[in-house]
Amino acid sequence: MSKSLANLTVQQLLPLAFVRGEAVHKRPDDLYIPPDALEVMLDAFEGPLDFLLYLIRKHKFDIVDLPVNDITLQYMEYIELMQGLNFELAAEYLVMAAMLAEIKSRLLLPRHSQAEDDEDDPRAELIRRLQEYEVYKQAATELDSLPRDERDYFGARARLADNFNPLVILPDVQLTELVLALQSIMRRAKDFQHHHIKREHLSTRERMSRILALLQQHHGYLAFADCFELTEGREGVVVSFLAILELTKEKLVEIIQVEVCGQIHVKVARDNR
Amino acid sequence: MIQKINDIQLLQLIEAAIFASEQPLSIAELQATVLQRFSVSNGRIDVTIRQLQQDYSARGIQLQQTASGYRFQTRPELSDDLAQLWPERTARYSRAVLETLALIAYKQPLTRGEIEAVRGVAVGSQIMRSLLDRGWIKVVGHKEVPGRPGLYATTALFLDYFGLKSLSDLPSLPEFTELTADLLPTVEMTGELH
Amino acid sequence: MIQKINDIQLLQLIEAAIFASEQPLSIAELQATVLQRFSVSNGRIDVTIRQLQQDYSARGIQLQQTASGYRFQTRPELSDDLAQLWPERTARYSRAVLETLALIAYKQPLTRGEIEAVRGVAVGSQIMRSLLDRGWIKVVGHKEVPGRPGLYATTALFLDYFGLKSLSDLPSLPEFTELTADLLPTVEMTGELH
Repeated sequence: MSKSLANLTVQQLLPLAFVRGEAVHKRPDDLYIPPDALEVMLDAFEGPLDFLLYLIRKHKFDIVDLPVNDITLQYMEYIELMQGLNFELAAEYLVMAAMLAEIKSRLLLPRHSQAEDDEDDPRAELIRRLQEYEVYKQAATELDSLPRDERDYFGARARLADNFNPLVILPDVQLTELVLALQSIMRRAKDFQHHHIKREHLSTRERMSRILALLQQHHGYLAFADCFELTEGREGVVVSFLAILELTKEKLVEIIQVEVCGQIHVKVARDNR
Repeated sequence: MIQKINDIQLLQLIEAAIFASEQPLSIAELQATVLQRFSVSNGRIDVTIRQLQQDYSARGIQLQQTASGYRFQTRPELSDDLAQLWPERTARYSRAVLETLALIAYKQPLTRGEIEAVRGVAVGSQIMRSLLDRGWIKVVGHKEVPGRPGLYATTALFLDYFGLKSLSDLPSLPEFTELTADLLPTVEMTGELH
Repeated sequence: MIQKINDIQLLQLIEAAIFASEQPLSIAELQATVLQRFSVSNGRIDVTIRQLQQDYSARGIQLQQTASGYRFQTRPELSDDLAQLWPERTARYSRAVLETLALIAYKQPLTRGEIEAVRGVAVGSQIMRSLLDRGWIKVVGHKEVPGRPGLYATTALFLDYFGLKSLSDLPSLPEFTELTADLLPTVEMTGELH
């Protein structure tokens, strides 16, 4: 399991945190919450909106009518209680208290003119926020209850068979890369004093390889005539002949004739140095 | 080059591929990998997958379709007993994580500031970090406001994990539609409430 | 506390546990984890596992017994096709490999020592190895000098890969085309190198 998962998960809830969930609603309807429970309770809230929602639900206030007076009084009461406990109040809770006080003060102001009818109820924004928060709080609960990997089911995997070999994709090479590589060698080779450039038919080099491979197939010994493929015509015969000469010159093969006018053989060169 | 494959071989190959793959496999992925040297129509793969689903319908594991493809997973009824295989593993998430995730899932794309505005509380960096690390959310862009905050959205991995084929499979938010409708009369009612 | 479990449930639970576990599961581990709240004899587990082995005998995966327990694994015949799921791309060839290949192509047959003489640097065994493994070069003989070094040449596979009918189809080097259209340059070794 990844480290990040550990960050995401929470410890089992402490028994005191019964204020979350249904336990909260079963409590007597009086306002009093024991101070030691309050601290645990605050931990259980996801912020002042959550806390406010709790107060509203607890007292069965209609959120649409939002009795700001009652709620403000109660909210302030808790805040004082928390301060009395040296509870470090999050700024958000104090902002909420200030907002409630502000709404209350605006509601207390007498209304003068018809024009003010169009003005938003100061409670409207708070109600909107509370309702929106409650929607997503509920959505989070539903998300949590969805059947989920690693809790409600587990991935079913099978190993690969013992004879499994990974597919290795070998690098692609373009013909132009070969030419460029050779060009770069040639440029460098010019700098070598003891090399000189010579021209040669490439087909001769290829035929040299072919004759050597043919000799290898025949244990290094082949009749001279068998080195030629007559179907290739005159040009092919010439290329083969040049290749044999070049192989001889490079001391890679020997040409043997045991008796005059006898059979000529081509043989892979041995210790001729 | 293109070869034929009979129905039994096709079923075995698709079955083995889904079991061997770490991630769910889509039909397109099957075509591009294990089936690439065979000529198999998508319709024939569909039939094969339905056959597999039927073969496993009464077994301890099932073939499920998720957002990114098909995967085998254990029967939900067995989860309590199977959890004994990993006594140290916990699959609980904090409310802060779940609320943040729910907001991103339903309101995406949105910024951390927008999440905080709804929740009425700061969203810790470690919450965003761990959701990002888990691969459940990602930054899909930046909002053109000062600071250019990242816009978060959920990933296919999130859908896979919660067994959803798409975001539309998320439970609907019934109260939300009521809410916007209710708000107007509420605002209009203010006169009587004074 | 100890509960009964029927044969179907037992089979499903053992099946799901082996599939879900990262490691092979032994009968003792099954007893200690998923079966801990049930009263099941080892003999009954044995029977269940034999049943599972039979159930999977003709499928794309099989139930195998390993030293540390039971696990499901893919059918060996499917390995080649499954390999397509995780292709491993190797790094591009280095300049040294390309130069070596170019020299063998244009100057074959030649020895490693001759390649080194032209390139002016040592040619590592792994360079020759990678070209031999790729099937692009082969040893066509041995040069009769001390140590009898192998003579390298390109293969038919090399020609196929580059779409050439014969080596004479290799492009001529632009800077030497003015010398002759059809002839290609060759670097000849000095006497000391032979």
